[in-house]
Amino acid sequence: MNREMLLEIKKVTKQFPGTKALDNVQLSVERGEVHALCGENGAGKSTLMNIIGGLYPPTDGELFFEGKKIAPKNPGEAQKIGIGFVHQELSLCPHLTVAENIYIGRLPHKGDMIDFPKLWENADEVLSRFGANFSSKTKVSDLTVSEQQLVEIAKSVSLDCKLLILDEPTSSLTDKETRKLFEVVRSLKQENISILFISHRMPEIFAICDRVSVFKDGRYVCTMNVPEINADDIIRAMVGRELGNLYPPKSSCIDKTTELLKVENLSGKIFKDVSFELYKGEILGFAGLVGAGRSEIMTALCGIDKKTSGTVWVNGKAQSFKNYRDAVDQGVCYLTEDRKKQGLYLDMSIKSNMASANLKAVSKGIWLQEKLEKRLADEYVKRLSIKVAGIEYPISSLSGGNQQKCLLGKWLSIKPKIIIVDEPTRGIDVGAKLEIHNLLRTLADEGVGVIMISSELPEVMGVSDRVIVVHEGHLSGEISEDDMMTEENIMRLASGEAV
Amino acid sequence: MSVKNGKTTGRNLVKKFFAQRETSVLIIILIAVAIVQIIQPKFLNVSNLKSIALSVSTDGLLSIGLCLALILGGIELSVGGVAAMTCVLTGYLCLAGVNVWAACLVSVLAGVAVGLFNGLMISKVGLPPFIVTLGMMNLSRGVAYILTKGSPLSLSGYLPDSFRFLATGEVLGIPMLFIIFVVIAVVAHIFLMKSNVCRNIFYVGSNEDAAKHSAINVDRVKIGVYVTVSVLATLSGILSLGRFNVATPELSVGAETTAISAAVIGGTSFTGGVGSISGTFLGIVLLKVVNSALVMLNVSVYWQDFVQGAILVLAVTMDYVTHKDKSNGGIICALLNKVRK
Amino acid sequence: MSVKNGKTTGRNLVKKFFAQRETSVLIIILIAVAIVQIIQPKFLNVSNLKSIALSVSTDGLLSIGLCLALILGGIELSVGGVAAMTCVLTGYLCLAGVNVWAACLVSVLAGVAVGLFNGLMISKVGLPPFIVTLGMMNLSRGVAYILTKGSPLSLSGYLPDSFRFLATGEVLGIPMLFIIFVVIAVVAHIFLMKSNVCRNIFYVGSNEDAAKHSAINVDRVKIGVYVTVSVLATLSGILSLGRFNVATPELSVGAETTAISAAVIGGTSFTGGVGSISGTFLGIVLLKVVNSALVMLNVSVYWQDFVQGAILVLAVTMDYVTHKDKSNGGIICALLNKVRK
Amino acid sequence: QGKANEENDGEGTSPLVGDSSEEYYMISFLSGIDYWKTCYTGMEDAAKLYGVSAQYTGQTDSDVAGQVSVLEQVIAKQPKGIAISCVNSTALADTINSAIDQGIQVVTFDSDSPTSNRASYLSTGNEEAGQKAAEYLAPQINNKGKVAILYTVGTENAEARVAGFKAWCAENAPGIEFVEVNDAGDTTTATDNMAAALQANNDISAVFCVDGIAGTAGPTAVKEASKSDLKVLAFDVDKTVLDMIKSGDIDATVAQGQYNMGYWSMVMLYTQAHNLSNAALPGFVDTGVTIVTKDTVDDYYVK
Ligand SMILES: Nc1ncnc2c1ncn2[C@@H]1O[C@H](COP(=O)(O)OP(=O)(O)OP(=O)(O)O)[C@@H](O)[C@H]1O
Ligand SMILES: Nc1ncnc2c1ncn2[C@@H]1O[C@H](COP(=O)(O)OP(=O)(O)OP(=O)(O)O)[C@@H](O)[C@H]1O
Ligand SMILES: O[C@@H]1[C@@H](O)[C@@H](O)CO[C@H]1O
Ligand SMILES: [Mg+2]
Ligand SMILES: [Mg+2]
Repeated sequence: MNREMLLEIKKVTKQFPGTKALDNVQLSVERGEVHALCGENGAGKSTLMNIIGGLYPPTDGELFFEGKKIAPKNPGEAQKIGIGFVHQELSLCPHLTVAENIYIGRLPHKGDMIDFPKLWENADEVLSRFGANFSSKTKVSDLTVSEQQLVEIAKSVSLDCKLLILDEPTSSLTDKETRKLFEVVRSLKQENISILFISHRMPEIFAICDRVSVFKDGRYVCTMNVPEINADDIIRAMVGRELGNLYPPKSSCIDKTTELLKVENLSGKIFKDVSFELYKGEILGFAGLVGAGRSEIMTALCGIDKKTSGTVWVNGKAQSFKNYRDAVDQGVCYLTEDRKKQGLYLDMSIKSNMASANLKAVSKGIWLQEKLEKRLADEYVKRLSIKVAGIEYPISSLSGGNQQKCLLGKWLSIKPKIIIVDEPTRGIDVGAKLEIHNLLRTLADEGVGVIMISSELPEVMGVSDRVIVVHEGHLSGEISEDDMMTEENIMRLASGEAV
Repeated sequence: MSVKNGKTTGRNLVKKFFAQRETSVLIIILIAVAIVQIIQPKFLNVSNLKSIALSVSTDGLLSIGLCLALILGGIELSVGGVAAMTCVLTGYLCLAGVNVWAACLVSVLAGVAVGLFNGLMISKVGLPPFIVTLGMMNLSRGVAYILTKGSPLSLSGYLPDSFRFLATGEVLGIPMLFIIFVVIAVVAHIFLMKSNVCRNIFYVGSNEDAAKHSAINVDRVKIGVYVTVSVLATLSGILSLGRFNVATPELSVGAETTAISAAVIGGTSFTGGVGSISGTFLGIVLLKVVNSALVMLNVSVYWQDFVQGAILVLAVTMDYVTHKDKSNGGIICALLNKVRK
Repeated sequence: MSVKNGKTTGRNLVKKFFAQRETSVLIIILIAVAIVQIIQPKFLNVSNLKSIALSVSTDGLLSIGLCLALILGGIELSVGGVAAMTCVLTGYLCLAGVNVWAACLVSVLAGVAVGLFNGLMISKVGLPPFIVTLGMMNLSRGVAYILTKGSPLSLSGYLPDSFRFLATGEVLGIPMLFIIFVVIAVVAHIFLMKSNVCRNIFYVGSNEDAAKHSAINVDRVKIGVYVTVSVLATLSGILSLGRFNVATPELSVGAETTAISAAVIGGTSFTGGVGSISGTFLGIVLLKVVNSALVMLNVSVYWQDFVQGAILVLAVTMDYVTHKDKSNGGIICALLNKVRK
Repeated sequence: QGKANEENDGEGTSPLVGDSSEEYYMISFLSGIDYWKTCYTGMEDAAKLYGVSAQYTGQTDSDVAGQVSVLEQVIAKQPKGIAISCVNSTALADTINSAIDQGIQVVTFDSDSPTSNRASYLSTGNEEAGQKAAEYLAPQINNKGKVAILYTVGTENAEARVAGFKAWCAENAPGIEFVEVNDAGDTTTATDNMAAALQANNDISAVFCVDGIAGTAGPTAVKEASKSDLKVLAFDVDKTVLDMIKSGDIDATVAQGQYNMGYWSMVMLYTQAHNLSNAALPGFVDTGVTIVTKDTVDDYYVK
C-alpha cells in the first residue's frame, strides 16, 4: 500500500439478539479514495457503518482512524473525529427548515444567539453545490422524499469531515440528482476526503468508486480494485454464483384484447386527465422524475387518496372505489414507495406485518387463527427467501431489503388481480432484485396485472413491456417498441419534451 | 437461540412467563399484599377483599377504556365526566318517572353520542385526542352540573331492586358489580387478543400511515374505539348510580388519571401499539390494593397523596427497568441466567 | 411556490401574517372581547382588565412551562402540585423564622430538584413523561399537605412588604405580578426563538433520533427543559404566596390542564417540534378572558364547565381548520385567494 | 342488657372504663383540611375519659366512591364504633347499615346520612348553618342589596348551606339578591372568578365565603378590587380566617361546634357499644353555631 490508511477495521463482530450481524470482519479505507461496500441485503453493511458512526459499539474487534485506535461512543464523538454519516433511512427534523437541519447541532451563533443570516447563507451555499431548486428556509416537511435525501446528504457534506459514509444515498434520488451527487463526491475526493459508498446499483459503483469491498452473511469476502473488474466479479463475490443476465425475458403473451385495467381522465390533487390501460400478460412501467406525480396517480386510482374525477375499469367492470378496502377486495393493491413511513409496523412482529392487509385470510369468522397467521408468514418468507431470525421477531430487526420483501409478501398474500409496485427494488440487492423482477414477470404471465413505478431507468427499461412517462402530473408519452426504449427518449419525455 | 426457533423448551416457558409484563405487576402486587398482611392481619379478610373488589370494578371499566385508547395511540380524559353525566342523566330520568331500563338505554345512547363526537373530531377533523377529550371532560361534567343544579339527586325509593342488585347484590358471596366487571374484562381481553377487528387497533396505534396503506379504515377504527370507551364509562356511571343510590355530578372526579395509571402500570405504552387488558386489570388491582393498604395501615391522610405518587413512579420504574432488555425475561430471567453461569 | 422559495412579496407578508397561528388566536380573542363588551359594557374597564391581568400571570408562568415541555415532545402534569409545594414550603420556612428571600431560595432549589427528578426519570430511565409527572403531581401536592397538615398557613405579619409588593404592588397602575410575567414571557420568547441552546428543544421534539445522530445531548436538553418548567412553577407558587398571604395546599389544583390548553390553543403541537411562547401567551389570555366573561355575563355557575369545554373545543377546531392547508394562510388567505379569482 | 354490663365489669370496674384495645374511628372527606382536627380532638378527649383508643382516617378528595371504600375498609377492621361525616347524604346509607348489622355502632357528624340507621346525627345541619349565616349577614346590609356567594359548586355541604342562606333571605329579607360564584376547588380560580363578579356587579354589598378555599380567595379578591367597604362573612375557623378577622379583611365567620361534634360522637358511640342507656339516644344533637367577630376571635385560636 503506497497510500495512507485513513480507517482500518480489525476483527469486528456484532451480535444482535438472535443474529450475528457481523462476524470477525475487516476493512481498510485509504485517504482520498471512494470505497464501495457491496453485499446482499442483511450482509451487515449498515451495521458496520453504524459501528463506525458511533451508533452502537461492536461486540468485539477494533477500529483505527488515522492510525489511532478509536471507539466512538456516540455520533457526536464520531463527528469530532471527522466521520460524517448519511443514514440509509432518512433522519431529519420535519418541522424545521432545511438550513436548521443541515446545521443541526452546530448552528452558527453570535454569543448565545443563532446567527440566522449566516445560517441561511451557508446553507444556500451548500445546497447550490447540488443545484437544489428549493430555498434553505423551506420547511423540510414540505419537501419530496428525494429533496429530503438531498438535504440529508448536504448535511453530512457540510460537516467537512475526513471520512464520509453514504449508506445507499441514491436509492431515492433521480438520475439527475444522482449525477449531481457524483460531482460532489468527486470534488470531495479532490479535497482528499475518503468516502464509504454503499449502493446496490452496479453502474454507480463503476461510475465513481476506486475500490470495492464485498460482504456476505456478515462476513468479509474480499476487496477489489474497481478498474480491474466488472459487475459479474462483484456479483459473484456477493451471491457466490453467476446471475446470468440481470433482467427476466420480456413477455411473449401480451393479450391486447383483454384490458385488466382501464383508466380514463383520472385527475387528482397534483395530476390531471390521466388515461391508460393495462393488458393481460404485460408489465407496465411508469417512468418520470421524482415528483412527477406517479405515486399520486396510483394512490388515487386505488382510493387511498381522493381523486377529483375520472373512471377506472377493472376487468371491464367500472369501479368507483370509495376507499382502499374496496380496491383491495377487488384485488387491486399498491405497494408504497415509502417503506418506513407507510409500509412497516416497526415494533410489531414480522408475521403481524405480513397479515396486516389480509386479516380475513388468517381468521375464522372474526377470530384470528394463530396457526393460519404463522402459515401465511412462513409461506412468503420461504417463497421470497426472506432472511429472518424468526417470524415472531419485530420487523425492525430486518435489513432494508428484507423488509421490502416482507411488504411484497404482504400484498401477494391477497392474491392480487392487479398489483401496483412503487419503487419496488429501492434499496434491494442485485440478487433479490432479480428475484423480484422474475416474480413480477411470473405474476404477469399468470395473468396478474403488474404496474411498476421506478425512477431507475435501467430497471424500467429492463423489466417493462411498455413504459408510460409522467411529466408534472400528466402523461407525456408512451414507449412500447423495444428499439425506442432508450434512456434518452424516456428522459426527454420525462422533462416534457417530445420524442 | 431456542426462542428464536420458536421451540418452547421448559427453560423457555419460564422465560416467557417472566417476560410477560403482567408477571412483574403480579409479583409487585403479591409483595405489597404480603407486607401489608404481615403488619395488618385484618387486610386479607373477606369483607376487605370484597371492598377492594368493589372499588376495582367501576374504575376498572374506565381503565379498560383507557387501555384501548392508549393502544390506539390516543388518550381519553373525559371518562370520568361521562360516567358522572350518564349517572346523573339516568337518575334524572328515573326521578322524572321514566322506567329505569329505558333511562339506562337513553344514557347509553348519550354515551355513544359522546364517543362519536370524540371519534369524529379526532379522526375526521384531526384534532389531538388530548384536547378533544379534555374539552369533553368539561362538557360532560358540565351537563351533570346542569342537570343536578349542583346538588346530588337522591334516588332512594326510585330504583327497583332488580336494578340495584346489579351493583349491590352478591352471588355466592361475590359482589355482582365485580362479576360484571370481570366478565367484561375477560370478554374485552379475548376480543382484543384474538379478534381481527381489534387487531386493527394495534395496527393503527403502531403506524397510522401504514394502516391506511394496508387498506384499514383508520377513521372507523378510531371512532369505534372512542365509542367503546364512552360506553364503558357510561356503564361505570350507571352501575355507580345503582351502587350509591344517588346521582352526583362529583362522581369519578379525576378518575381518568387512575385509569391511565392502571393501563400504563399494566404495560400499555403511551406511543400506541402495545398493551393488554390483563395487564390493565392487574394495574387497577395494584392501585386499589395500595389505596386500601393506606387506610388499613392508618397512614396519615396527609401522607396519602405522597405515597400514591411514590407507588406509581416506583411500580412503573420497576416494570420498565426489568423489561429494558426485551429479549430476556426481565430481572427474574437476568438472575436465572446469572445462576446458570 | 413563492413561499417555498422564501421570497417575501407584499402579498406574501399578508399571507405570512395570517398564516401565523398567533393571528387566528388574536382574532378569536378580539371577537370574544367585542361580543362580551357589547353585552356587558363594564367588561373593558380598567379594574377588570387589571383583574384579568392578575389571573393571567400565575397560570401564565405554568403555561410557558408546558409550552416548552410540549415542544420537547413531552408533557408536564406536576406544575400545579409543584406550585402548591413551593408556595407552602416558602410559607412554612418563613413561619419557622427563616428570612423570606432565603426561603424563596430553598424553594427554588426544591423546584430544581423536582425538575431534575422528572428529567432523569424521563431521559435516563426512559419512562413516559406523562407517568413520571403524574406521579410527581401527587408527590409534590403530597408534600404540601404534609407540611401544612391540611390547614392553610396564614402568613399575615410574616411577609415583608418588599416581598408582597412583587405580587400585590403596582407600577404606573400596572400590577407588578403581570409585569413580572410579561418580562419572563418576553425573555423566554426571545431565547426560544433565537438562542442556540433552545433550538435543541425543537430538534429533540421534532425527531429525537435525528438529534441523537447529530451530536445533540438529548438527555441534557430534556433535563434542562424539565428543570426550567419546575422553576417556572416554583416562581408561580412563590408569587401566589405573596398574593394571598396564605400558604395553601389547594393552590393551582388542575392548573396543568389550563396550562396545556393555553399552549395548544396557542398552536403548540402535541407531537412536539412546534410551538411558541407568543402563541401560548395569547392562549392563556383567551382562556382567562373567557373565564372572566362567563362570570361577568352572569352565566349560571352550573353552566360554566360546559361553556368552557365548548370554548376549548371550538377554539382549537377553528384554529386547526383554518390551518389545515398549511401552504396558505388559513381561512383568511383562503378568502383573499377567492377574492382575487 | 344487664349481661352486657357483667361482661364489661369483669374485674368489677365501672362500665365507664373501657379497654384500650377498643377502637373507635372518625372518618371524614377532604380530610386534608383544618376543620376536622378540632372535631377529632373532641373525639380523642372523650376517648381518653373512657380509656379507649380513637383513630382518624378518610380520603383527601370528596369522591363518593372513595369514601365508601374507606368506610368499608374501616368496617373490615371491626372497630367498636364509627363516627362519620358523609360526603353524600344518600350514597353511604347501605354501607353504614351493613356496619350496624355487623354490630358496629355508627353516628354521623357534620354531614348526615339521614336515610341510614345511624344512631344519631351530631351537627348544625349545613342548611341550618346557612340560615344562621344569613341571619347574621342580612341586617349588616340592611336586608337589601346583592350578596355574592363563593363556594365549590357541586359539593353537597356547600350547596346545602347556600340553599339555607337563600331560603332564610327569601323568608326574612326578600330585598336581597344573590350572585353565585364558583370557587372551583382552586384558590387562584376562585379569586379570578370572585374578582370578575365584583367587576360585573359594583353593587355587591357583601360576600359569603362558604368553604375553606373561599375563605382565602374571597377576601383577596375584595382587597385587589379595593372594595374595603364590603362585608365579608367566612365559614369555619381556620387559622387563616381568624387572622383575617383580626386584620379586618374578614368581618365575621360561622363557627360550628366542631369539638362538640367529635366529643359527643365518641360519648354516644361508647354508650351504645356498652349498652349503658336503655333509653334510645337523641337522633339529632345540635352542636351549635356561633358567629365569630373581631371581639370574640381570640377565643377561637386552637391553644
Ligand atoms: N437492531 C437490530 N437488532 C437485531 N438485528 C439486527 C438489527 N439491525 C440489523 N440487524 C440484523 O443484522 C443483519 C445485517 O443488517 P444490515 O442492516 O447491516 O444489513 P445491510 O447490509 O445494511 O442490508 P441492506 O442492504 O438491506 O441495507 C440483518 O440480518 C439484520 O436483520
Ligand atoms: N401527501 C402529499 N401531499 C401533498 N403533496 C404531495 C404528497 N405526496 C407527494 N406530494 C408531492 O407531489 C409530487 C409528486 O410526488 P410523488 O411521490 O408522486 O412523485 P413520484 O412521481 O411518485 O416520484 P417517486 O414516487 O418516484 O418519488 C411531489 O412534488 C411531492 O412533493
Ligand atoms: O365547613 C365544612 C365542614 O362543615 C365540612 O363539611 C367539611 O368541609 C368544610 O368546608
Ligand atoms: Mg443497510
Ligand atoms: Mg411517489
